[in-house]
Amino acid sequence: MIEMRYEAPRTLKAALALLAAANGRAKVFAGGTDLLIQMRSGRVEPELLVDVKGIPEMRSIAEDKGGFRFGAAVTGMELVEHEGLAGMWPGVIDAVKLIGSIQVKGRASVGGNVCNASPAADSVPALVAARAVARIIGPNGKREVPVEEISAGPGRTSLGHGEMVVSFLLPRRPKRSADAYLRFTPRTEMDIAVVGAGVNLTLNAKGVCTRARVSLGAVAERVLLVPEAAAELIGRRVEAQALERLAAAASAACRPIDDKRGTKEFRIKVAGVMARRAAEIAVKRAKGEV
Amino acid sequence: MARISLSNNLKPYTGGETEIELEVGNVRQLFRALGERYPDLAPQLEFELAVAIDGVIYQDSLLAPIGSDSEVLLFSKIAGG
Amino acid sequence: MSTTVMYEEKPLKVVGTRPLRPDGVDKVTGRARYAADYNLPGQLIGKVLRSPHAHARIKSIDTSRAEALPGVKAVVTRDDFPDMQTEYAAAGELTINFRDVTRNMMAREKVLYDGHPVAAVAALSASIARAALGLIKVEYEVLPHVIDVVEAMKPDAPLLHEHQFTDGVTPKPERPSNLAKRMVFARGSLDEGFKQADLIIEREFNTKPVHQGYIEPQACIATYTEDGQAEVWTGTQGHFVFRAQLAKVLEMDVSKIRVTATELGGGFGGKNNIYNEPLAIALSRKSHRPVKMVMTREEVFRATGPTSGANVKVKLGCTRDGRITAADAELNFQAGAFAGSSVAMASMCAFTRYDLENVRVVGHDVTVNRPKVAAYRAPGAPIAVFGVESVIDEMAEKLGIDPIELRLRNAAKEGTQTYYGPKFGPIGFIETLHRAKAHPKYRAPLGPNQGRGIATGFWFNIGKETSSALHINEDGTATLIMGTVDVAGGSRAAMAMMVAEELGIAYDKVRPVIGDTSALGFNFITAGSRGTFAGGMAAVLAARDAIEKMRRRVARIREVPLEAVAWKDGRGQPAEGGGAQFKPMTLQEIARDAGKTGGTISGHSEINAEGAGPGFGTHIADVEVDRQTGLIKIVRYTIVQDVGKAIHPAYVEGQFEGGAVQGIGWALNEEYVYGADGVLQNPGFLDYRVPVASDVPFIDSVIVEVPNPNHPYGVRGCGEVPIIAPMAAISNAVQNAIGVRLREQPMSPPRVLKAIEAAAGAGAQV
Amino acid sequence: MGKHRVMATVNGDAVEFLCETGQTLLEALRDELQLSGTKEGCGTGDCGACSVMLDGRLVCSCLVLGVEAQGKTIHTIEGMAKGEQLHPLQRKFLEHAALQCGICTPGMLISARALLERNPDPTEEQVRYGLAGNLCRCTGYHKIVEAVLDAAREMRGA
Repeated sequence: MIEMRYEAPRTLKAALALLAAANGRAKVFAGGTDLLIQMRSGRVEPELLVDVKGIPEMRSIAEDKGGFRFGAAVTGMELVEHEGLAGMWPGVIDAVKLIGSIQVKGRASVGGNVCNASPAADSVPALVAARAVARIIGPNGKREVPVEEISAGPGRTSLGHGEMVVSFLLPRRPKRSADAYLRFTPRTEMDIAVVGAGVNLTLNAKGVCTRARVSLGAVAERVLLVPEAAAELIGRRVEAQALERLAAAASAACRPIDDKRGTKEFRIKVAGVMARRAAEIAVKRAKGEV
Repeated sequence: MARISLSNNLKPYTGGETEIELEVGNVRQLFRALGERYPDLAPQLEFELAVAIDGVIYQDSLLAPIGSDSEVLLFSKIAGG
Repeated sequence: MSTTVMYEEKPLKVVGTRPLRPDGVDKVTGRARYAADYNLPGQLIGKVLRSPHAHARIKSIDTSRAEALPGVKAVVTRDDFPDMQTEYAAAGELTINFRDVTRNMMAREKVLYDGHPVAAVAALSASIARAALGLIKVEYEVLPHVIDVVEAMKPDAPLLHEHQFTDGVTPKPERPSNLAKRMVFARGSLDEGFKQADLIIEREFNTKPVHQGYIEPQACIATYTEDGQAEVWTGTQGHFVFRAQLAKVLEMDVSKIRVTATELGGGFGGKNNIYNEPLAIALSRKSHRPVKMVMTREEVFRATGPTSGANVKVKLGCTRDGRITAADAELNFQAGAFAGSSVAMASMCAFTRYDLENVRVVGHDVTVNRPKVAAYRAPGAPIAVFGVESVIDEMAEKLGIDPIELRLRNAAKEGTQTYYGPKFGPIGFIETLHRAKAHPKYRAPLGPNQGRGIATGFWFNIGKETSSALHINEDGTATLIMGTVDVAGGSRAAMAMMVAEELGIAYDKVRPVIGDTSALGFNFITAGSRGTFAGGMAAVLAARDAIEKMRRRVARIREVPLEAVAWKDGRGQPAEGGGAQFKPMTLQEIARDAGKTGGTISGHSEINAEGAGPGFGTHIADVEVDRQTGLIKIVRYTIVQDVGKAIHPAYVEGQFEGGAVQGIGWALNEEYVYGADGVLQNPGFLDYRVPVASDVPFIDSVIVEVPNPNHPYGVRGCGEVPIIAPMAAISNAVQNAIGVRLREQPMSPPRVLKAIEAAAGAGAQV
Repeated sequence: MGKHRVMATVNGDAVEFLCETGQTLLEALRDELQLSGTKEGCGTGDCGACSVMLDGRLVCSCLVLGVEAQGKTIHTIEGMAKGEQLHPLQRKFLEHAALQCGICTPGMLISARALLERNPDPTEEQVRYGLAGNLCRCTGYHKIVEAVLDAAREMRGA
């Protein structure tokens, strides 16, 4: 048996050095709510755990360019409790609230949720709809990547060897903008999304939608950004007809599988329902009605 | 002679008989007599069958007395989780 | 001696009140000791290697590399256990066959399900034991498998047991099959009954296996010493039955095995069977050290429990005015890898709530490549009742009769002849129906997409072997030694309350303790809702035995005839008309001097309790259905149940509430999901969805008390009935809400949405 | 490399234990510190039986490594009562019959206390969602929710 090592670096530089030296046999360890389960079941057997929770850049939430930047290892509960973030990006917070129980959110990070690359990860559709950008560092320096480009399929990311996500930027937004995330699960809590939908939109003074992004989770091998669905909202009032078309476009974009959590047909249908309901919430928020 | 009824589900083990008369003094004697008469039923008697003697149910009472004019019913034992 | 003790109505001081449970403080402070909390000096950790295949022949097992791993102290396989011949014994729900028990705890010729144990290792640490499992080489010849009960009954289905010939059919079959047993329960003439019917409805239902879902995984610790003695601490519903089974499969004397039932973290029927215990003893015997084994949650799902999945066909006929004239059902139950499901009991209670002339129930017990089923709270009844109560609801709807009224027109009562055997004594079914009908929740207004459903349940309840001892301590307190495990419901409190009532002392002066197997004579498992009924009867008789001894002592001390001494209010005092006057002696006084007046006083009882009282319940479920996603929300839930007598009403309510929510989970989302490879896909609490707190509403409980004449306080037993009706009540409520009948369990959103669309497509009113 | 030596504060006491990297905080509490009041129901964070407070945060101790406890403050069920004085939640759980088998009870109490610290006056729905990470198979949650609401009332002095 090879003994697993544990390191808790205090700086990004030290963390990168550890990752580089481990030659791909290290795992970045933040909340651990997925990683520990994978280790327990023997699905992953890292030789080194690099605990990044002691690195300040990865644990802070701060205003940045009129938006918010938060560290990849910030816990779900810290995000949920941050008033500024919840005020500006309520849909992202909707999604973070759904990452497991309060206990799990006490540990789980958005960085982990994104890098675990599950198509059903709750925070990802909301981040994608929000145009969130991940800051990645690695042996070759720093790069900024839209969140939708991180997953490369179930359990796989586009990160290179020795790279890791440091933080996410949620950009500043125009007036009358709001987002929402909804998911469908059989239970009210403690469940994995059978379908998730994120909607982020901006209305003009007349209530016409000027900008929109729609994303879907758990309906393909990774989270989908669905511009066809957003197109049904842009230039229109977000009312019955537009919502119907949004729902149809969302359903049409799905390419799900049958699995233990849901059938193909069910996911396709409910994706439309969730997208429509999320859009309704986003509109109410944008109008300041909730 | 006590009148013995066997519930319908026991038919496959008794060649279809469900009503007989036997001279027995208690449940153990009843089981012995039934086991001799119906060899296919024998393996079930002690563990799978309950008796009702004059309306009182006994699940595990080999010594419960059976009177000469008793009405006795045999049926499947019950339990639970 | 079989025992019944008649009910007497009398003024009560303790029974019927709500004192705190004696195990409570330990449980809220973390002190309570469950099996996994026990440790012994020098202990090893045991782990089990399990089959990755649903069905395979074991060609060879090579443990040499595992044995060579440093830190590994013992490895056991099938070769370490004697083979057993067919021999039956009673164990909880079902009769078990030791030939199967020994094969289920450790595979012999074949593995029969994903998770079937193949070898076990004891090592210095869990991580070494796990590593050793990976070094055991098992060569399998993978065989075709069968998971579904209907598939398994087909003549060309993959065969699990080459020596299994269907029991209960004539002539005896010539070929082996997966149909282990066929049974027919019948009364009257179905042909006649259907001839009299104005309305006949025939429907088919399918259910998936569900797990008992106790939160504490199975755990045990065992030590075997060089003189051939074994001691075991384990989480069990019946330590005496475990001892008996261990003695059999290990070919040991019963006297050489001592089993302690630790605090139990839930069972619900699932902890009636030995799994790791014989392996732990065998590993200890081989390693000469204590061995502790704790299952993972994944092991619990793959290899213990669950209950049967089933295919159920129901056909009912009734007259225009709602009188049922004929009732026919076929129940096809998965037994799992070995014969012996709860289909017999399900057959016997399918229609038993009703007074029927013409009935037939055909039951089939079918082996499939899944874990051997275990009892689960009223084993089998919820499955049969789902079908029957759905069809009765459909009848009420078609006839335009109120669903409770229809049931009242057919309800069983005292004197009703059951189709499985006896006539009913005094029962409270009709009372539950009346109380439900009068309940405000039966008339509460319903919103859009909301509906209300009714269903009823019946369970036999049982008595059986029970022993108890009551020690009168020198300070006038009493210690009650019980042999029936308190499976969580609070039976320790209930026993102490009955004993306090008998002795005439305060509840907190009686300390109830579960004795180990050396402390008492044999006790059957706590199952069949027998804990408070049979355990209570034994405790009361032990108290009466102690009282009798105290009366004798008073008579000798006061030098009066025994008849002159009466026991009242905790003291021996002059009997009315007893002819002698003397200074009464309190229990404390008797106890203080007992040593010097003839020795300490203890009461005993060793009985086989007969006379269990059947229990009936009526449930009202209100649901709301999201038509676009198929999600069912439980809005309100009410249980009305006859318990005979609630010794501790709060703990009776606890049984109602817990049973109802288990039933709600069963109805809505719980199921075993297998892949095409026969491997279980959801062996964890994330994807096996038991209800969480936010999934359910408060449960309204109405306790009905129609005393059981065969218990000193009128107890019937109450734990199992509450789980029977929810599936049917919820399905009936969905029909009432949106006009769609669900006949597949679980009623999970994908199934519900599909049913809604199918109904819309068929032009039904949606 | 051998085992990690970890120093932490548990229920107010400075403690020290050794653990392998792969060992969880739950295993460290139960096997190294003999604090077996914290229970394992699933090992995957899905049942909440192992709930503890870690530096003021409610967590599943089965999803925390023992080595991470270095320098941290942990509160478990064993520290909930103050001497003879049960915490109001513990008392209300007893009075309301809010426990049966008791295996979920320690985690449930830890979660309930965390809930009331965040929200001293929760609605029924907030209690239900606040405890959704803690499975109970015996009680149907009815009496647990009642007990938490009643304890909240008492703790507010209402």
